[in-house]
Order: sequence, then C-alpha cells, then structure tokens
Amino acid sequence: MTEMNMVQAINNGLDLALKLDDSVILLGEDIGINGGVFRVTEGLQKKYGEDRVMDTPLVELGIVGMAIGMALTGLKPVPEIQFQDFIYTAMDQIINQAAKMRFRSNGDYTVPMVLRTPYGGGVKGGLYHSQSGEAYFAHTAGLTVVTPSGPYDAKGLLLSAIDYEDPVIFLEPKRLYRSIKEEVKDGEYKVPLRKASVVREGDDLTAITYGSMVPTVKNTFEKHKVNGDIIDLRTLVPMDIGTVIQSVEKTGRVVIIHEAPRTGGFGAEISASITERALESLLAPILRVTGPDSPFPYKMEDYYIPDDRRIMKAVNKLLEFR
Amino acid sequence: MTEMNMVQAINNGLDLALKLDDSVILLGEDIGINGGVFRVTEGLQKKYGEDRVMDTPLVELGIVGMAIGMALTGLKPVPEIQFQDFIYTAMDQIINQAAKMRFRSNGDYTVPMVLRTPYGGGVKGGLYHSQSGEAYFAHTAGLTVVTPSGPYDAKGLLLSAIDYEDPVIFLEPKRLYRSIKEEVKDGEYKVPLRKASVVREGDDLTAITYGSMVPTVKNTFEKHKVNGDIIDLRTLVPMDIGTVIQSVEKTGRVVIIHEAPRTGGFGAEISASITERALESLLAPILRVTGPDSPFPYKMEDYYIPDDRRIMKAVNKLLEFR
Amino acid sequence: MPEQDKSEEKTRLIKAYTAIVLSRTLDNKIVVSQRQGRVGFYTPTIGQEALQVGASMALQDKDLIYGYYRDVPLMLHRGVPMENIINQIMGNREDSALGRQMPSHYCDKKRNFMSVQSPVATNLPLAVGSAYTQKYRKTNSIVLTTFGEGSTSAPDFHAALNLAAVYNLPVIFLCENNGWAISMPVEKQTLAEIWTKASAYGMRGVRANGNDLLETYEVTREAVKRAREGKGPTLIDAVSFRMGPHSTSDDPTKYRDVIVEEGSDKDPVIITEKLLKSKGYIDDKFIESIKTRAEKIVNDKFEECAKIPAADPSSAFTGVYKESSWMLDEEVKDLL
Amino acid sequence: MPEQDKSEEKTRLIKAYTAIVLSRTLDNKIVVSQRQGRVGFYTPTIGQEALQVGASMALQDKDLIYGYYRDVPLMLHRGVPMENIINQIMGNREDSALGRQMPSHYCDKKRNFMSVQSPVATNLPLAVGSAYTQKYRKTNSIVLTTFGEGSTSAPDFHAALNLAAVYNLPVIFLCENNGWAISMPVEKQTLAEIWTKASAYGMRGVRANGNDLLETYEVTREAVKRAREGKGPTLIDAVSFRMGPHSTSDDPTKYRDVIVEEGSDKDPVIITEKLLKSKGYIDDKFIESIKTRAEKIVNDKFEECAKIPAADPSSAFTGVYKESSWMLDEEVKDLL
Ligand SMILES: Cc1ncc(C[n+]2csc(CCOP(=O)(O)OP(=O)(O)O)c2C)c(N)n1
Ligand SMILES: Cc1ncc(C[n+]2csc(CCOP(=O)(O)OP(=O)(O)O)c2C)c(N)n1
Ligand SMILES: [Mg+2]
Ligand SMILES: [Mg+2]
Repeated sequence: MTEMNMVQAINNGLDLALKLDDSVILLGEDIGINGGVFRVTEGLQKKYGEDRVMDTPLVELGIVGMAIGMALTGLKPVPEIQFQDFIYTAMDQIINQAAKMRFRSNGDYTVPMVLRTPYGGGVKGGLYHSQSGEAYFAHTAGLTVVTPSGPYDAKGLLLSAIDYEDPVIFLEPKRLYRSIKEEVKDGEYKVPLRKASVVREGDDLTAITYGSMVPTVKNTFEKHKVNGDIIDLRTLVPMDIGTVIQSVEKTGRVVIIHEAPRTGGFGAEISASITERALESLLAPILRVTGPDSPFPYKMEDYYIPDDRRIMKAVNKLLEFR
Repeated sequence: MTEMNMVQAINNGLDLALKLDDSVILLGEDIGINGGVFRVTEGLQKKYGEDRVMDTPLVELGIVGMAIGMALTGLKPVPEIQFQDFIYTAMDQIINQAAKMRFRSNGDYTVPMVLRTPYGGGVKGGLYHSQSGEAYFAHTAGLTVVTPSGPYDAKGLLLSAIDYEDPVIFLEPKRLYRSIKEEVKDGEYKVPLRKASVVREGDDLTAITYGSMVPTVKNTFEKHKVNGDIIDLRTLVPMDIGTVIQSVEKTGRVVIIHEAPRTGGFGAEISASITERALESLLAPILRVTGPDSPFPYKMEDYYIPDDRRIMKAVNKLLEFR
Repeated sequence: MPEQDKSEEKTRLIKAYTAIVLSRTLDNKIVVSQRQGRVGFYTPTIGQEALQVGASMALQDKDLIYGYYRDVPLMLHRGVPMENIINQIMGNREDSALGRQMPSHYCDKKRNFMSVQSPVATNLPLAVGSAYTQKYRKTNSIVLTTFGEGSTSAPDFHAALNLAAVYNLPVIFLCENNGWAISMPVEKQTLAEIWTKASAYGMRGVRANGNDLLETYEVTREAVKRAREGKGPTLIDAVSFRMGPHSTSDDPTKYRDVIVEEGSDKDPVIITEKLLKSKGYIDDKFIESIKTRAEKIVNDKFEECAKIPAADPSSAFTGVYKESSWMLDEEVKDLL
Repeated sequence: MPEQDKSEEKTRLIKAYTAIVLSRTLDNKIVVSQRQGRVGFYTPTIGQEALQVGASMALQDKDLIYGYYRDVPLMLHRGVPMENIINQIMGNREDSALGRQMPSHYCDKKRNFMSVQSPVATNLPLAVGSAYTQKYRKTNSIVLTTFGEGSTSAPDFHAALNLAAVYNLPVIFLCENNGWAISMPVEKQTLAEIWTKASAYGMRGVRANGNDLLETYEVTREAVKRAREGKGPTLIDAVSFRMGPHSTSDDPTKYRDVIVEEGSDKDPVIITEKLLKSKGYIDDKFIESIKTRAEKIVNDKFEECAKIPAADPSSAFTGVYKESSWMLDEEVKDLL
C-alpha cells in the first residue's frame, strides 16, 4: 500500500501493465519524453522504450485508428487523447470502427483497446479543455464507458479495462488528478467493470453520480449530514442497473449529478431507466443537477460545475416533496 | 399546391431558397451534376451554376468546415452529408466550431448554416447507411436539431432553418423520402422551428416521436384506433416542452418512439424532462420503444426499427397499467 | 528467361488470368442477379481486375490485407473461396457477418482479409496500426491496404500516410485509381497526381498502369520487398478505369459517357489475354474453355449459395460485446 | 532605391520593428504576470515576431485573418489595440469574449481577426470557406490563416489545402514553423519539409526564413499578389524557432535544451535590429528609446486593463443562440 493521487495511481497501473504484458503499448501526443501534459505517463518511455510508449504526431484520428489496427493484431494498445475536447476528429474511428468491429466480423476481429483521456472542468481550461463528453460515447453500442472517481478505483478499473476484450473509453476526471490521495495497493488488483459502487449509505434519498462529481457529492452529504445512498456508477455503459434500482426502491427519491450539460446528458438515461422500472417507488420527481446547456466557460467555471449549494437545493427539494 | 414527396418538397425548398437569396450556397458530394444520391438536389446545379451548387471532394470535415467559413462571412451555406453515418469525421467542426462560435465571439461571428443529411434505416443500408445519430447533436449546446416527418413540414422547416441565424442540423428521414405524398404550397412558407406539432389527438395516452417514426406511429394509432395524442417534436433541441407537458398532464401515460438505440437516445431526455416536471400526472411508467443497443443490421432491419407490433405492446402495457 | 523460370511464370500468370476471368464472370453474374432482385446491392469491380490481381501476386499468405468494397478479384486470387464472397453478398447464414453487413463488405480471417467498412479510407490508419504490430513483433509480414482515388481526400488518408512514414512501417497503400468517386472525376477531386501525394510525407510514391497486370505486379513486388526489408511504406497509384457504375444504385449516364466498353482493347481482361498470348502461354481455345468453365463455376456456386437459408434473426442482435449487455438482451426479447 | 521608396520603406520597417518590440515586451510582461498569478495562462510568442509581422505587412485591412493562439505580434502590427489583447488574456468585462474563452484566444472583428479556437488546424477549413466567399462576392479580399508545423499532421490541414487548391481560392496558409509541437520536434512530426506538402494538392508551396522580416514579407507579398489576381492559394513554411515554453504550463527542460537565447544573434528582435541598422533606418539610441517607450506602454496598458472588473457571471451563460433556449434560461436561474 502506498498513498497516491490519481495521476500516480494511473501511472502505477500503466507501469504494471507494461511490465506484465509486452502486448501493452501506450501511444499519444507528448506522452513519452514529456511524460504527458498531466504527467500521467511520466518515466514510462524511459523504462519501456520508444516502441512501447510512443510519442505520436498531432493527429487524434490517427492515434485511435492506429490503436485499433494494433488491437486487431493481438496488441493491447492504450492510446491517450490529450484532452477529451480534442477527441471529436477521431469520433468516426471510435463509432464506426472500434465500436462495430466485433459485431460486423462476427467476432473474428475484436478491439481490446483502452482509450484514456482526461475530461471535465476545474482547471480553468475554458471551452476546449473542460468538456465532459461521456454521453456521446454512452450512446454508442459496442463501447464500454468507464470513469473512476479516486486513485484506488482508477488503478483497479484501468487494469480491468486493459484485460477486457472490447474497446473501453476510460475517462479520467482531470480535476481529481491531484486533489485526492488514497492508499493504493502496490501490485496487481482489479476493480470490476460494469459494477457500481455505493460510496455512502442512507435511507432518505439516492444520489447517482460518477467520475469528477463523486467527491463533491460525498463532501456535500457529509457536510450537510444527508442520510442518503451515493452511487458511483464507475461504468456508465453498460450501467449497473441492479444497484441503481435497489437503492431507488429503498429511498424513492433520486438526484442525479453530472458535470456535462443537462440536455441529452447521461443523467437523462439514468432518469429514464429508473422511471421505466421503478415509477411506483418514486416519491418525488427525479432531479438532475448538471452543467448548463452552454459551452464550458473560462472564468465562471465554478458556477458551471455543480456544487454544494446546487446539490443541496435539489436534496432539500426532494426531501420536502410529498 | 402540388402533390409532392419529401424529395420533391426539399428540392423545391432549396430551389426557392437559391432563387430568393444569392447568399444561399449548396455544397456536398455528388449533389451537382448527379443531383445527389437520393436526387434531392436534382437539376439545381444546372439552374444555379457550379459556384452555387458545388460538387465537393470526398471530405466531410472539409464540407462542414468550408460551410462554416462561408457562414462567417455572410453566406448561407446548406451543406449536405451524403449519409448521416459519414458525419463523424466532421464532428469536431460541428461541436467545437459551429456550435460554439456565437458564444465564444460574443455574437461577433455567427454560423447560419443548415447541415442537411439523410438518416435512419429502411433502405437496406446496414451498419453504415442507416444510423440515427440525433442524440449526438442534441447533446451539443449551440446546435438546433430539426427533423421533418413529411413533405409539407420538410419544405417549411427547411425554409425556416435557412432563415435561422444559428447552425441547424437538418435530419432527413430517408425512409420517408418517397413513401409519402402531400399537398405542398408552391411558393414560400414557413413551418416554425422550436414548435412541436400534435398530429393526432386523443385522451388516453401521449406518444412522443419525431422524424422517421411519425408515420409509423400515426398508422399504428389509426389502425388500432388508439385514442391518444401523437406529438411530432419536429425540433428536438430546443424541445417544445410546453406542448409535451400539456399533453402528459392530460393523459398521464407516455410512450416515446424513436429508431436510434435506446441507451442515451433522445428518448431518455424526453422521459427525464417529463419526470422532472410532471411526475404527479404520471399514471404509468414512461415507456420507450426504440432501436436496440446494437449496430444497425443489413438483413434484419425490420426487426430493428420499431413497428406496429412493438408500439402496440407498449400502448397496451400503458393502458393496462394501474 | 531460363526454362524453369518461364514455366513458373506461366503457372503464375495463368493463375492470375484465371482469377481475372472468374472475377469478371462473377461480377457480371451478381450485377444481373441484382437486377433480378436476387441480390440487394453490389459494387462492381469491372475494370479493376488486373491491378488487384497484379498486387495480390506480390503478397504472401501471411501478409495482411485491409481491402475495400471493390476487391473481389484480389480476394479470388488470394484464395478466398468464391462461396465466401457470394454468401457475404447474399447475407445468408454462411456469411462471415451473418447478414449483418451490406453486400460488398467482405471479411475472411483465414486469408488475412480484414473486415470491410463503408466509410472510405478509415481502414488506412488500421492498416498502419497492424503494420506496427508486424514491426514490433518482427513477423516479417507486411500489410497492404486498398482504397479509391476519391478516398485520398479523406482525413484518414493523411493521418495514415504520415504515421506510416514517421514510424517507417511495412505497409503498402494501393490506390485503385479508377478515375471516379461516384460522379466526381479525379481531376476535380484533387489537382495533384495521386502518386505525388506520397512526397508530402517523405514517402515513396509510384505510379503503375493498373490495366497492366505485370506492371502492377512488378511495382507492388518492389514495394513489398522494400517493406519487408524495413525500408518503409510505399504509395502505389494504380491507374485504371471504373468500367461499370459506382454501384447497382448508381446511374453513371447522369454524369459521364462510357469510355471503356467490355471486350474492347482497353478492357483489362483483353489486355491480359494479349499479354499471355504474346508470351505463348495461352491461345483462343484456352481462353474459351476457361471462360466456359468460369461461367459454370460461377453459376453453380451462385445457385448453391442461394439455397443457404438466412441466419436466424436473433443473430442480428448479438455479438456486440464479448459479454452481452443486459440492455441489448432486454431489448431483443421485446423485438424478436 | 529612389528616395521616395526608401522613405516609404523606412516608415514601413520602423512600424514593423515597433510592433516586434512591443510584442516582445508584452510577451515578457504577460509571462512574468502569469508567474505572479495575475494571469491564468498564456502561450508566449517569443521567437515568432519577425515572421508574423513580415506576413502582416503584406496584407490590407480588408483581408481576413484566421489566426491561432500565438499571434500577438501579427495582431499588434495589424492595429489590434494592445488593450484588446490584454483584456482577452485577463478575461475581463472588456474582453471580446467576456471571459468565456481561455487566454490567448483572441478575436477582433473590427480588424478582421477571426475568433481563435483551441483545437489546432480547425481554423483552416473555415479560412477556405471564407476565401470562397471573397471569390464568390468578388471582394478582391484575401484570407490568411496561421498554424504551427505540428498542426500540419491534423486532418483539417489536409482537407483545407485540397479544397483551396481545387476551387483555386484566394487563401494563404502561413505555417509558423517553430520546430516544436509541445515536446514533439518537427523531425518526428513528419519526414517531409512543410513547404513540400503543398505539392500533394497541386498547390504552390514556398519556404521563408521566418526570422528574416523582409524575406517573410516578400514571400507573403508574392502569395498575396497571386491570390488577389486569382492565381490561387499558397502554403508558406516560415521557419523560425520557439524560444519560450509551449505555454506557461509547459516545462521544456523535460524535452529539449534551449537553443536560442533572448538577445542572442538568432533572436529575431536582434536580427531585425541589424537589418534596420544596416539600412541606416535606426541606431542604438533609437532602439533604446523605443524599448523604453514599449516598457512604459505595456506596463501602463497592463495596469489599466487589470483595473477593469470581471464581466457579470451571467455573461458566461448567455449568447449561445440568438434566441435563448428555455433550458439554459431555466438552468441559469438555478446556478447563479
Ligand atoms: C467517409 C465517406 N463519405 C462518403 C461515402 C459515400 N461514398 C461511397 S463510395 C464513394 C466514392 C468513393 O470513391 P473512390 O474512393 O474513388 O472509390 P471507388 O468507389 O471509385 O472505387 C462515396 C462518396 C463514404 N462511403 N464514406
Ligand atoms: C486537435 C488538437 N490536439 C491536441 C491539442 C493540444 N495541443 C495544443 S498546442 C499543441 C501543439 C501544437 O504545435 P504546433 O502546431 O507546432 O503549434 P505551436 O504550438 O508550436 O505554435 C498540442 C498538441 C490541440 N490543441 N488540438
Ligand atoms: Mg474511384
Ligand atoms: Mg510548432
């Protein structure tokens, strides 16, 4: 066990994966000699060489496309997109190639790739260094969308993802990269995909969230002594619907929190899935506390990202509802 | 008034727009001499010249990017993407440039562009000529997402979109291109954006749908004498929430129908918006009848697309629910 | 040429010519069947036979191919059984994709022919990635990827060529330059000749007369040799002509005059026959017999394949993930 | 050179040199202020002054510029008031984007300087579209767009150059080749020299010594002339060196040694001074006085701008559509 922040935990996970399996290849912009703009890959090129930790030219669709081609021939590529905001030129490779390959070849070809990318706000990045685009991936059948909320999970989920035989979009909440430290096991361990975690338990309501917002919700509940379940989805798709419904049936009151814009955000899917399955348990409307339907601003990002005040407004509304 | 199918109505609308305003420019692959692979632009290059109806090289991101650059300098471009399935290489231009330009320049620069593209199944197109990607656009603040369900609306919405001062994603349900004929006014007329239309009225339940599924739902309701409202959203974002909630408050039972995969589809947003606002009116769970979470198949497309049988299953479930 | 070499060349060229004839015969059969409603859609390969077979001749079985929707001659020469191609086009139970993919979207893992997608050029970065694997694993295999000249405008072309050059990878970019991208002639697609685009990446680029089987073979052979020796990628601009429509949905009279008639002097089948005749390897009788045999093979195979039933509907909604998703399971219960 | 021309040249070059000095002074001021926490982020322009000002000298006011995040010298020479630049970097109430955009994301509609985005090269297709407008409307204006050499690997570069060539548009692609894309040296970015990439599109490509004000000016002037005369686009590879870090968040010692020291013989400020001195237009006294004045201007402007209050928080959540969306209105009520 060592105390690590999320950058260190992911770095440690990548290091381990590289050591254990020579099929694992990292590729991306500035990940080699520079160690990544967030230092997540620090030291790995030196340790494993330029052919395993590859600095690439500036072309996201090429990074992803190459990684798919590696995966199709037995390697386990872990491409990095420097900021999730820059992933969109690679969307065709992700949606039309990676996600559909197993299906269209009836399993003859598969894409065991882990596409890592930092997402979300909180680093004064403005419109183009702050986006939370998980909903774009979550709507794409064939992808598995994962986002950790702390160092321990980050390493464990990453190692599961590298072992997984389908493409994983691994979204790293950059705001949490260095803000939380946890005890992290030194060797190999796995946190399972497709399993949510209940990070706090209580009877009055259910908060469903993931990634960057989990610590905020936890702190809010602790500070205001909210007696509720907090579910950290960890894998968005396929979502752990069992854990969600079980909690909703217990509490009857639900608030969903994410940083991405509300309209068409993943919160909508969570809400719709609950209404479909557990309408009769609902004692109050399902509320969403999310980023607004506007581009992510530079200066006013603290207003953009859901905070204590907005979460408690929703919590109180839910608790008062009858 | 002339009887037209949707291809003719859109062609007529484009013709009129080109005639009335020399700022209007059409560009896309095979839209000129070939008249478009669906013949939507037939005859227009001959009539207005190669500099107004432009055949482009094979590069979707270039088509969209060029159109944005035209729009920024006073033209009103109407780019076409040959199949919506091929739009993803242009996602960065759409999400990071078109959608954010007004915001980031505080209105100094705007993008009055209408991006037309045929979408949806029903033409035996398999994985790559059948996709319904509206949810990707609907989640992108700054875009306005429009889809007509018949010839009359198609022309009227198109003319509104060309007049609109922000980027419009204009999704044409290719399955309806030639399957429905309607009387269409010959001259200029507009069908407003951001306004849903109630295409059938009834008391027992509310069906919410749009684009390619509207005729299917209408036929189903007629055939089975379902006494319900059918709402054709027409503009997905910003959605006409007033019309939706008014109907839900009347009926208390809601089914949402779309062709796109369920998870993270736009139906989730409709459902979540209703639960937020009208939970107390709900007499039954909100059901979604959608495409499954799998790539669109070639042979079995009739199973993929929601049909009479599946819609009635949901309707009956809703009506029986108590 | 020594006798031994001559006899080897003869075998090689007759194999090549046979593939060309088979492919042309199959092509015509499918086009006719499409009109009869027996096939849903097809992208004819007519006109591109010599270049594809010429390129295929230069490859080893272990080499990987990332082809595109017009590669029937290449596949036949490589040894993909004809029934695999027909089954794919029919989308029946024996189709590699169980009827999930549109016709012309082939896949044959046994012959290292990767799965074909519709969005053009997006196979190119994949080919580069797979070439990286060959280099990394020191397999001594190379990767060939094919695409039309229209596809050189697409972003993936740019990405792939630059990456292949920068990492000095064993990959060959074979542009099947048939002069048209649906209705867009190559002169309007780009102002540069396709082979010259290689220089933008510091890569070797060469042109070949794609109607000349031997020239395409020699050019590809040289590229393969270089790739295998670690001398990096090559872009080959194999110039031919799209003799048919873009696809069975296309009406080329809208935008062009027919320029190459089947059976004319410019038809690569005829050109190849002339070549083999001039070398004394075949004569008219041989040609006739091989064509008759091809007709029979194609017709028989076609009818055999036509009898194979469709895959079970459920197969269209499985196999998205290794471990299925509960959402899809739930949805499929509703829709079947 | 006739006296008249010489006097004009002197005026022009002194204007250029003044912009270079102002820009360098401002650059240093912002970098220091960033360390002091007075500015959030910045992408220094140090090293790229001569090439930007040289290019700007060749333009008319009516010409459009699609620049990138490193174009302060170009903007200053063009006449963008320094306070606009500082206000943008501070993101205050007077910022063109009201604090919505990150620092270094400029926009000045009055000077036809379009809004800067972060994703690299995605301005290039826009520049092409706007060049199309100029041609279509016969405005006789041209469009200049700038980007780094790393950005030539991006897909938008490929799309834009091909389209510009095919439609023969009045657009100039000015590659500010500073040798680095963050930690990636140009030699690993691509094996070809940047200017040669033009030939892949049948376009004219030229190289300029970007540290030589006059050479960049002449090369750009020729390109502008051709564009205005309807002779089509040009790619200019203006070679200079990134003297600073990529941004204030970057630590270049991780990946490179400093090669060009400020004030050394290779510094474009020094090179420009030598040029003007050799022509007899300036002397050491002039240089000193202009630098002193620049210091004062920059410091005064900076302090003035620092006093301007932030925009109202609500301004970060408006202006997404011409007619606002009810969703955003509702959301904003909740979050403010
Ligand atoms: C990205 C993308 N855009 C558009 C299409 C539609 N489309 C199919 S084939 C084709 C033309 C391709 O021309 P070329 O690359 O020359 O290949 P050819 O068909 O001539 O063999 C087009 C535009 C597509 N498949 N993919
Ligand atoms: C599409 C995209 N990918 C990645 C980035 C992150 N990034 C910002 S600047 C940069 C390097 C750009 O290098 P170059 O084009 O040479 O311009 P320079 O910064 O050297 O002026 C990178 C990778 C980005 N802004 N956009
Ligand atoms: Mg072609
Ligand atoms: Mg650079």
